[in-house]
Amino acid sequence: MNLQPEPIIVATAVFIFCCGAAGVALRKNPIGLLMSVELMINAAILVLVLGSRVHGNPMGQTVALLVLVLGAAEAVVGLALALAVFRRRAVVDVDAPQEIRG
Amino acid sequence: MLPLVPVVVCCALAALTGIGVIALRRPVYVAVALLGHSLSLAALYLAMSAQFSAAAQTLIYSGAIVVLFLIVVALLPSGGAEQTSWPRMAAGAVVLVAMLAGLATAVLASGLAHANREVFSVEQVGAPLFAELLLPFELTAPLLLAAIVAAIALWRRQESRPTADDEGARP
Amino acid sequence: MSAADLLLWSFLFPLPTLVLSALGLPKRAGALSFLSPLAILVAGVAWLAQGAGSAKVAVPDFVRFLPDGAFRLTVDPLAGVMLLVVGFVSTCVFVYSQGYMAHDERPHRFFAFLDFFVACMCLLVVAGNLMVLLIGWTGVGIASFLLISFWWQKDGGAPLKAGYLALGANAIGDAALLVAVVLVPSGLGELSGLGAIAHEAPERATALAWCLVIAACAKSAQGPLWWWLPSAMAGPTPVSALIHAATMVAAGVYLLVRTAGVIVDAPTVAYTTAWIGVWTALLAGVASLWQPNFKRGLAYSTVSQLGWMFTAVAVGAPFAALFHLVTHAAFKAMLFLSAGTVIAATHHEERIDQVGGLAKKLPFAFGYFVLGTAALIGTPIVTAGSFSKDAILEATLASPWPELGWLLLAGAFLTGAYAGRLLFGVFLGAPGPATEHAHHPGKIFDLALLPLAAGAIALGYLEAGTGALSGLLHDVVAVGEPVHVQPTLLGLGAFAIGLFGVAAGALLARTSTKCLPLPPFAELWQALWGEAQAIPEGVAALHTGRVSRYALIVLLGVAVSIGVAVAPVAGREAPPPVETKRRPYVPTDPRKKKDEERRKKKEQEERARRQQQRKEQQQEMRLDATRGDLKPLKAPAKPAEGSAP
Amino acid sequence: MTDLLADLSWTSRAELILVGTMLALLALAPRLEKSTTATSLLGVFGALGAGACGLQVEGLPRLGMLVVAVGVVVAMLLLQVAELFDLRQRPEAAALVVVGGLGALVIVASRSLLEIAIGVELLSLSGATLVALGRGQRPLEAAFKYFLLSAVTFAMFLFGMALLFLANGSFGLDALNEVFGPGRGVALAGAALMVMGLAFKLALLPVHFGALDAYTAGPASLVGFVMLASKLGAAAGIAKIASASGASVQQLLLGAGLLTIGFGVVASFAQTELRRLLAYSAVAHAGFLAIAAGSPKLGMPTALFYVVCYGAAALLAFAALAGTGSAANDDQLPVARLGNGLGRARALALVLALASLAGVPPLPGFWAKLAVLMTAWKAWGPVPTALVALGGVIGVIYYLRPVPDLLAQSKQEGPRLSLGVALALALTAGLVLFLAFAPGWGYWLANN
Repeated sequence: MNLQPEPIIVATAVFIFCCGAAGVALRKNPIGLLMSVELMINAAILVLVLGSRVHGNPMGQTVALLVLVLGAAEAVVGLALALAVFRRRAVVDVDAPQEIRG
Repeated sequence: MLPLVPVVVCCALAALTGIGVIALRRPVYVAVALLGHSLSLAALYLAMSAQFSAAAQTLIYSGAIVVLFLIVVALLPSGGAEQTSWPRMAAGAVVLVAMLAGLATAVLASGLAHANREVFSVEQVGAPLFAELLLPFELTAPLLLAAIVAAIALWRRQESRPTADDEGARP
Repeated sequence: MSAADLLLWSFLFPLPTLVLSALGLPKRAGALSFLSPLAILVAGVAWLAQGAGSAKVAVPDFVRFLPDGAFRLTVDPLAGVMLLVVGFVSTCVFVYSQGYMAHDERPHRFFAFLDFFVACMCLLVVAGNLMVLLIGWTGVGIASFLLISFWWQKDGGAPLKAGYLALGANAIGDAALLVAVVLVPSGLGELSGLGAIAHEAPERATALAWCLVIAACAKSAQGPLWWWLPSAMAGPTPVSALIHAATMVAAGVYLLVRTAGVIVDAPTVAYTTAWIGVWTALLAGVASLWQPNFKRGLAYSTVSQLGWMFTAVAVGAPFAALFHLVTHAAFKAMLFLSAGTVIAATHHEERIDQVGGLAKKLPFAFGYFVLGTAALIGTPIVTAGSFSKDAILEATLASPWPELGWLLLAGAFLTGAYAGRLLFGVFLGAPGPATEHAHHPGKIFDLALLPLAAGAIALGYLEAGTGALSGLLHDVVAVGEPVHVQPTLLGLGAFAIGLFGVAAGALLARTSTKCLPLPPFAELWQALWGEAQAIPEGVAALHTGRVSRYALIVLLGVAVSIGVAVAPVAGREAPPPVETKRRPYVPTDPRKKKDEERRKKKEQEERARRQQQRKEQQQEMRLDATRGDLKPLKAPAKPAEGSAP
Repeated sequence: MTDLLADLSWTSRAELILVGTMLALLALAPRLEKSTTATSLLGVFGALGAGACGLQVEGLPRLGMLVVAVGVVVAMLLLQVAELFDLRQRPEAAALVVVGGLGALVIVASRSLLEIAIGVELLSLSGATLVALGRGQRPLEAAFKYFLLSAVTFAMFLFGMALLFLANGSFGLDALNEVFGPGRGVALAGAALMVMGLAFKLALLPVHFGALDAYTAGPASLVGFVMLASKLGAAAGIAKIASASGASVQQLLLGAGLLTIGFGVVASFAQTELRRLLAYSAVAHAGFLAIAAGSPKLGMPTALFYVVCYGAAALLAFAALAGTGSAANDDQLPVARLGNGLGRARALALVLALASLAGVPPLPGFWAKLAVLMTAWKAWGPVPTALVALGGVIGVIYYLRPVPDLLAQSKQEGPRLSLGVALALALTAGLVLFLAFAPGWGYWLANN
């Protein structure tokens, strides 16, 4: 079997993305949940860098940089919201606030 | 051709630390796992001779975002290890399997193009920022500003009347 | 400006009184409101006097995404006759409502709604294409909802529920009509030209016919969509008379008469519609016998009579249907309004076992009710109902499906039975508990019905003997056999059957309870309905408030959608990796790019201009050739053609 | 400098004006805290500037800019009665409104996937924060859930974008067409991921939950704008991606749209609070939008036309509700006994808005549904069209449920209308009526 590096990287990226998705489903702590989202974004960046290499196009790396910035911005607001919601709660569980339903 | 061995090693590391991010119980450990994950990705980028991305990943991710997470971990009363229930674990497993199935089908049904090895200098990577990506690049400025404003506004909302309207919070 | 042009805009006539009523302006509510239907009536009469001409108006490009997006209004003899009916009945009902709503808390709103209804009804009638028709169509449905649930807090919200039922049935009809709008291919937008669709787009003709029939069934409470009309009786009685007996429910028949060409061209649809009409006529007649509430009994009677009209249209006698629509509007409104007089006299008592023997206290109402009953069973010569009913019977018996006609004859017995039961149960026989303190509610209750009574007698002669109506309509509607004044054997037979029915109904009214026990399936239906109401709550309960649950659903949903998107290529062999050619990446300066775009654009324009020139040249040459110019084609012609590609 | 300006497209100028407005609002925030009027005026001027730029362009961005301008103006007018936790945060709220408008505009005018991504991020930042600034704990909870789910779906969008880049090496929307051949599973998966990521902003099933919370619990004066901006951006983005993708993505949108319509319609029947009713029916409307945007032909103009018609009515509904709730239970307006204390203008405005949302002809909601039906007929044939038609008209029942009540109580005195609310009501009601009697014009605007 002829192992090639590119498919391995794609597989890794897909796996990381799915790990992030699973983390979103199983995490209770809002911070852990946001970190899982970061995993998903990391997978996207990895694919971008790989695409840049595969296509011989530096734009992939450039966009990867911008995506990093997007991820950072999202983390900032997500953490601020998590802090605002959970700072006065004894239980830090994303399911704790459930006043809005039905 | 890419060097196979470093790529495989870095990929394995990234995947392992990724599992760590979702599997570890203590928030601090999770942050450390995320740090490791980010660093192994940076190493992978180096192996792929994408030096600029490696540097950016290290600086922005490991340097800034993970630290931010650590600070918030310290701020929140997380109460030690996270108690994950079995239904949630099952939910995570189901999502993992479903997503993997969907994406694997997609990947298996497509072939990858690949070009010759090429190393991009920082100049080459930066050039699109002033050409095709000029508009998105400039739009990141208001985006970051908006993020800052949002964070500050949320904080101010919190601070302005600390005792009022606490009906949803538990003591 | 001729009267026909005036009638085009008849839907605007009620607007002034609507605004006045909405503002609560004439101190006595509705004191002026009757003027707007009266104006429609007067305009209609003037239109008749001027020779019943046609008029059209179209605002092009009103809706651009429709093939025929024009706002079309048309007044032709059919619309004119319908407007006359609407104006006539509404005027009487408006006057009557003055008395009926005198003690209400919010009479102004009532009259505003009623004006809104008349406006929508007129728009429905003068609509020139399906789209405009749909505006009026939905409008009358909403007016009907507002008026049914006018006393929405009464009886624990029962009128509001009745309003929802009506809205639900209407919604199904509206959906069908919406699909019909989409189905009509371009160029056939005009309502009167819809019959041509069978030739232009035969593959859509049947679907269109189905849509029209479903819409008409919903509006006229036919077939499986009958359920809302009886419960609509929760509204004030004038509303029942105007909307749920004379005009709005007849809109379905009007639509079918208008588009009879489409229906008749689709034999399956026509056959099904005819059966729907007959069965509705029969079953509603039976159901009426069970009603403990005499208004609901009348409502079932309306459903049954509309079934007669449906049958007539489906067997290819739209004129008979229209004729029955006209006469039925007069006598059924009269029946309802005299029932309303009873209700007003007995302080809102609608149960048949609570009243009885009211003939002495309410002689006028009794007289009107007798006349209405006579018209309903088709008393020859005296009442209008006999002529129109006989016309339907004759047409059905002469159709390819005469068995329908025999069933209708059986229906005549049921008609007599329910009409007789109501007549004997309410006005004759032993007085009920509510009869004692019943008092005559006022003169206006008697006078407002006079024109309707005159109509119930005289409207038949519009056609019978004179042939005036068919003379008016022969361009628009397929007119069948002429109607004679002399009663035919068939008519006399039907009348005799009806009389037997009345006798049976009288017997039924003498039974101790005055109504039969409700069949058990009503309870089953209610139980099912209660179960159905749990479904929305169950669906809404998906919103649990737990964000992890949401995330799980989101992630699984996305996984499934990836699967759906990838499915077409799943399992295929991956193509071998492609070796891309190394293209050195050159960043493009946006400004340079813009220059390049400009240059390209310029080039393109240049090319287009050159082509245009070439075309013109060729055209000129061709013109030369067609003129019979014998000169040989100019030399550059051929190279130009050759170089074009 | 002048050269630079001359070279700038009108879209970019509008974006610049919005950014400038945001900067001005933030820079002057300490002073503006005391004068709501000045804040509103500044925002209104910025929006009008962007709208004026919009008149100069041809094509899609024009309609987008006009919609954004109207939305921002209405939000600014309602700022006076905004139910903010801390009333001194009005300048920040105004700035975030402008950011949301910018996001929608960026998506509408975008030519590459990255621009769509940035627009989506701008939208979710501003939307979540605007919801969070509301009074009480419920808005905060709603904003948290909204943002969490939005982050997840945004990560999906980014991954999808990366997959597409991996498949064809370009971020351009024009180049998207080339990669959707057989065997291009990665590209298809990427397109599906991106569409679902955007669908969150549209409130499409199964990614509708966050929007449901936000529309229910956010401050009424701002939620109308959040809803309009996100639906505009998402519909434009989805239409762009779907029209460039193959049939399978379009069928995915059709299926999701039909499911969403069914879900929204059924669940709306269970709602007894007006805000929840509006939120659930917003989900049903998302289904129509998805079907419009996913149609191979005419997808974009139909979707935009729908957004315009729906947005006008939704803005009107939320403008009528703005500032009416008490501090604790903003969204506890039961459908029955609803008119209490609304006053005549608000009650009548609500009736108009509900009727339009229900699709009562000739109000704009009806024209929008008709346009979707026409498009669905051309693209998908009879069965989906019939289902869409049925789903479209059943809504009449739950939308008109509160109407008798509203009409009955429209006589009662309500709280006095402030100037801003009166202007906002007049503007949006005028827009609804204009679209009712000139639907052709609105469609022309969406189509050219």
